[in-house]
Amino acid sequence: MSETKKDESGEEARVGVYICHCGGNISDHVDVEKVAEAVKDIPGVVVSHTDMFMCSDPGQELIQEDINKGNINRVVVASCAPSLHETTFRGAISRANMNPYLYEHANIREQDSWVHHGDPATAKAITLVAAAISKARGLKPLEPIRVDAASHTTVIGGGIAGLRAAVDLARNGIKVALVEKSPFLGGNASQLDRVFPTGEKVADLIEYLTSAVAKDPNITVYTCAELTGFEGYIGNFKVTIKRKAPEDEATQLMLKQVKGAAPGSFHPFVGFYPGDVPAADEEETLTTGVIVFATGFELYEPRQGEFGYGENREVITLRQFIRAMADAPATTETLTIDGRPVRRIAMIHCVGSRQIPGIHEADENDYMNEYCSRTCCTATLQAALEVRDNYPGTQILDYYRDIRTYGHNQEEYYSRASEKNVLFFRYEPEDSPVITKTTGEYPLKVTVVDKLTFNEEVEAGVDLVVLATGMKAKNIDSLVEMMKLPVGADKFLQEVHPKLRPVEMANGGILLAGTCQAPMDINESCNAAQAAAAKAAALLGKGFVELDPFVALVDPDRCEGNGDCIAECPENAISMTPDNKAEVNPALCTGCGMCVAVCSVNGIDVQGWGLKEYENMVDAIVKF
Amino acid sequence: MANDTQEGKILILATESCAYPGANSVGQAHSSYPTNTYILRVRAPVLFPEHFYMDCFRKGISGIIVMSCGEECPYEGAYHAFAKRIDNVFQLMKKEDLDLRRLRLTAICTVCNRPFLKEVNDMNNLIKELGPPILKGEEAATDTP
Amino acid sequence: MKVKRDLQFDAIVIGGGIAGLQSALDLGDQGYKVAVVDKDATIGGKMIRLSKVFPTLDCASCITTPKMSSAAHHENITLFTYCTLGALDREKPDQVVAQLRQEPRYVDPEKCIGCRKCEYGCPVYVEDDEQGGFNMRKAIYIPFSNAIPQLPVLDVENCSLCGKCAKVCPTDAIRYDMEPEDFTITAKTAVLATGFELSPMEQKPQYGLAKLQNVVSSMQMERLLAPHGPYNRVLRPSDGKEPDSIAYVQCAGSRDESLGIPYCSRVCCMYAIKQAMLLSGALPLADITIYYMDIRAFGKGYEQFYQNAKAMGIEFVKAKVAKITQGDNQTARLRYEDQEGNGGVMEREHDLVILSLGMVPQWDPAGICSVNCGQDGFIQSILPKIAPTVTNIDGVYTAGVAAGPKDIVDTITEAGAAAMEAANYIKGLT
Amino acid sequence: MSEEKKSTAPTVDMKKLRQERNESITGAREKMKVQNKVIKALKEALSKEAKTIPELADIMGMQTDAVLMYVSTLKRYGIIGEGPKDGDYFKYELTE
Repeated sequence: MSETKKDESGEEARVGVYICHCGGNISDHVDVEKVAEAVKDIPGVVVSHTDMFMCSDPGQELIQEDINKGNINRVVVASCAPSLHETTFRGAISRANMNPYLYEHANIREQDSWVHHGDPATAKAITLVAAAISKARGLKPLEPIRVDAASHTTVIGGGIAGLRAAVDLARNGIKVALVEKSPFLGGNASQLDRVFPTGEKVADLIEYLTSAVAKDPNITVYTCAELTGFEGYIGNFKVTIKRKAPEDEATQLMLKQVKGAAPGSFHPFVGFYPGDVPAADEEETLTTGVIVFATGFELYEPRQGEFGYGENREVITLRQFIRAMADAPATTETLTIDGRPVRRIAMIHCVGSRQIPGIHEADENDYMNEYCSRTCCTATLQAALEVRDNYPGTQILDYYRDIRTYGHNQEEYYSRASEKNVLFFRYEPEDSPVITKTTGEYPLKVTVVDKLTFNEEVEAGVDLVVLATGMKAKNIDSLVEMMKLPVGADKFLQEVHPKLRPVEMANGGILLAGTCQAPMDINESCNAAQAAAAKAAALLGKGFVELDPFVALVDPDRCEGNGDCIAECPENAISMTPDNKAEVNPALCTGCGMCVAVCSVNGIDVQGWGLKEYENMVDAIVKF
Repeated sequence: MANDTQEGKILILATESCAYPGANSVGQAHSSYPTNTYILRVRAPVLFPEHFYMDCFRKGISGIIVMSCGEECPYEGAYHAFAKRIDNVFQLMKKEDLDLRRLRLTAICTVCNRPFLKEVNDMNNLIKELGPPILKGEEAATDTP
Repeated sequence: MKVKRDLQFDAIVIGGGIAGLQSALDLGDQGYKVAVVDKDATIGGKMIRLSKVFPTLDCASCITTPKMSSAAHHENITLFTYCTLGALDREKPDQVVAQLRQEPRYVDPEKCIGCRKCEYGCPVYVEDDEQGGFNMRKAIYIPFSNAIPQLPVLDVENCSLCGKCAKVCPTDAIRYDMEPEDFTITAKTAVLATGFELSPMEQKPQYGLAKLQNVVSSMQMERLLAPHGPYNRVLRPSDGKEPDSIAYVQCAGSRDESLGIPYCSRVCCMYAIKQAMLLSGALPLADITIYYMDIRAFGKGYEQFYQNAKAMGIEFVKAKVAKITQGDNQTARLRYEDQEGNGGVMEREHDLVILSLGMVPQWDPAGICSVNCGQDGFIQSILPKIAPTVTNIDGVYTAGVAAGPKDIVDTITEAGAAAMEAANYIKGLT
Repeated sequence: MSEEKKSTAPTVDMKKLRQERNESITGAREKMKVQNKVIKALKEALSKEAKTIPELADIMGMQTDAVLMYVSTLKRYGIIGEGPKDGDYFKYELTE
């Protein structure tokens, strides 16, 4: 393809400018016609158009027509943020057989029409477009850098999402290193019993995946393992996996539970035990093409005293309750836990979720979980129904803010709970239920202002309080730091865009699967994992990956060979040629530009982001 | 257009991975801020040599805000090198009798709407108070407002 | 009689909405040849018809058009629009066969350049469903400005055969005698991404949709808010008044046993909040009230979006609306049971009332395809937790709302999952 | 251009088509007749000055919603434009 592209570098720049109305998003505040008129006489500009939607097919065709007619050899589109459509327009240009890098984007929506109004907004648009034109005029055609890609992925996390991704990638013929911190596979799901809305045993789901993992020679499982080293780039990451015997108490305890069991078996509330715990530390470095994050979530731990938690042994989390129910004697009139009859249970929703600044207490880092954890409503009702179905003598009081049984076949849990006489109380966060010790018939008392009965204060004695705790982003700070990953305000890993690229992180070749991104249930985690696997398969299927060519390039005519850039480069991407000129290895160069600033003769520059272009843009900003 | 230059222009160098999307996030929230702000998308501000900043002032830019990713900079060692460079620029500014507050270094993340607004408003108030930049020995060359 | 064409692909995707497009792109990017079939004259599905999308408030067009455009230009993807599916089933392990009919557009796709001269020339006006029925299009028309392909359709039911369009067409593309054309597509695997329709409200006459002028559906409201909307602003459809008071009735056609739709449609809370936010931007003085049962803001960033809406002054009233009748001065009168505050039955008048309609399956496979559906009519997965896109037919997958109500984010992700299953099915054949 | 055009157009038996589609053609013609009358009246009503929907409905003796339907349609095809706001309503005017 590349040889058919016209090389315009020798030609005089002829810039086509295209200004988008964005269906009023821009044109309601910026007089786009005036902008088109104002920039059309800037030297180098040969056409200046506006269109309702530049990103639409007719909009793109407008550019392509001008290219095909030979009118233009540089393109400037003024529209929304470049993160949305820069690649769209580069693609359009490319399809018209012009080099896609002879393109500059002016952001006149997010950074103009949405923040300014009236004439000043129009004036600013003119300046921004003028600056883009001045940069475009100096652009040179670039070719993407093609690097070999290893047909290998590293999946971090052996929970449901990690297992799902590993199985799909392996079936696709891609080798997988499945790296799990604990000695077990199955992750958080292992702590469940039955899953909504199918009522399947979670053990069956995990074993479905682990048996596929065990069978597939493409998958290597590393339990008790962590990623300790990371370098490289998409297609060619080098990761170091360190295996080490687990030391923490909780894991020791779990290992004790599986002691003597055959390897390759599932243990309720522990996980699937592949059966290999390293005696001594082991370390291995792998070349891997893509990394899939499936590090999962952490359950919110209520604060000491939050709804009486930690102060009363009768206050437990939903997870603890599910565990206790599994151990409880079946077929009794009343549920018995720890030998005590449980006549009445209060279930409280939104513990550690939907926290509101000013009402809830922030943690020591001034952080709170403002989001909904998505799964707890249905899980709570599922547990409530299980109690009502099996222990008719045990009453359930349910304290909620909104019941969010949103998922397929989940609404049924809500309607059945009402039929089964689960009593609902609706609370506002500022009037959350209060748990107090009593000496009466019941050990605890729940007091709440019930929104459903005209804000009446309702008191009830209970034997047990179950807190539906939410999901928290897991602390994976060391990985985030090592791999420089984007994290959202909610502390979960951040995708590029929830709709355009939902399972990709901004770091090329690093993908997202499951609850490391946001709260999800098992079905949603599996979907995300499979979507990530599809992306990985597309990236690695060709055997090579094309990278943006925005790397440093030496101008040998200017280079004086003093080596300043070599000393400065943090990636060791620059070396000296025998004839004493600096030379850049484009696969290693990250395009940071540290070398550019230290070169006294301007003999090295970042392609597409050159210093000279910035100077031209400043000139335009000053002038217009 | 022309009357805009009267109030002075602010150049913002915003990093591609943090501050630039941060500025977009301000846009998505439709929070307004002074119009005389021009944001250039940069991969890392470490690219710019000392003279770039001085040239900007010389050309008539009244204030520069470098909005970086701070410690979260995706490029190894770049933030440190950049901080050192800015120190050098401050030295040069001192020599030219330029108010050091005209150059501001700050970390803005992708969701830092409020800090972004505060930075641009502060700088705007400052350059209003200071007027256009006049470099030593160049007084004559500058237009009187 | 034309020779029946039989086309070969690796995968066939039924439905060119956002789910189908994402599946097609994820398969095409892996090197598989994909056919995308849509019954509509354009791809883009429901999403391209929306105004803006929650929780980012990106314009729907800005997110959908790039995917539409990259599918249209993809070297491995072929689009078949305005095609109805007569039959689809697996015949051999490596053969899914789809019987298709290309409906006539009465326009030669090879010649048409999409200039819309025919549309401007046509003398007949027809109520435009694409604009919520609030204004009229012509009898020959391109569905909407960013339709793909940019080809007009002649609405033969409303054509007077006056010949105007043929006369003004610069490329002689009008074919008044075009006939439907049957063809088959054989593929190794298929993805069913057939999407949804809005809940039917005929069975709920007490809500007055289509009877009371100022009671509109949420999709009609999307059009009123969209950049190319029927009025280019929000007006009361009865008389063009700028509304002062707007109300949303949640769970209209969801969580309603009386309609046979007991499930939650997942998106209505969020789209109502989104529309309310857009409205309060467009009409800063208007009062906006949302009557709801539970607010289900469960996705990433959704709860914060809801809290923002509350902070903006949008009023949330927990109530079940029983009845909507004609009020004074062309208002709609809501009768509802207040579930909070003082309780009891209350009445309030609003200039404009939006019914937040739910989702029902758009496609009934009965007699066309042996894929299993649940009681709710959505396509059923045989492994709903662990492989949600796998259906009862080998190598046939489902994605998006075809498999149950879903928002756009979850739809796009599921479409990727279906593509993975489909790709691995093909891999497994060799 | 037009010469060339005729030569490439395949011959269509319009007479036969008209017979086959008689019903829909008659319907469309009826519709057109009514539409043309309304559009004419609407243009006339707007010929002197801009008017709101209720004002137009008054003059034309039509329901306000039907008038709005026509006004917004003609606005779509560039024949009518939106004028200034008058109370809660916008005024509409002819563009030519």
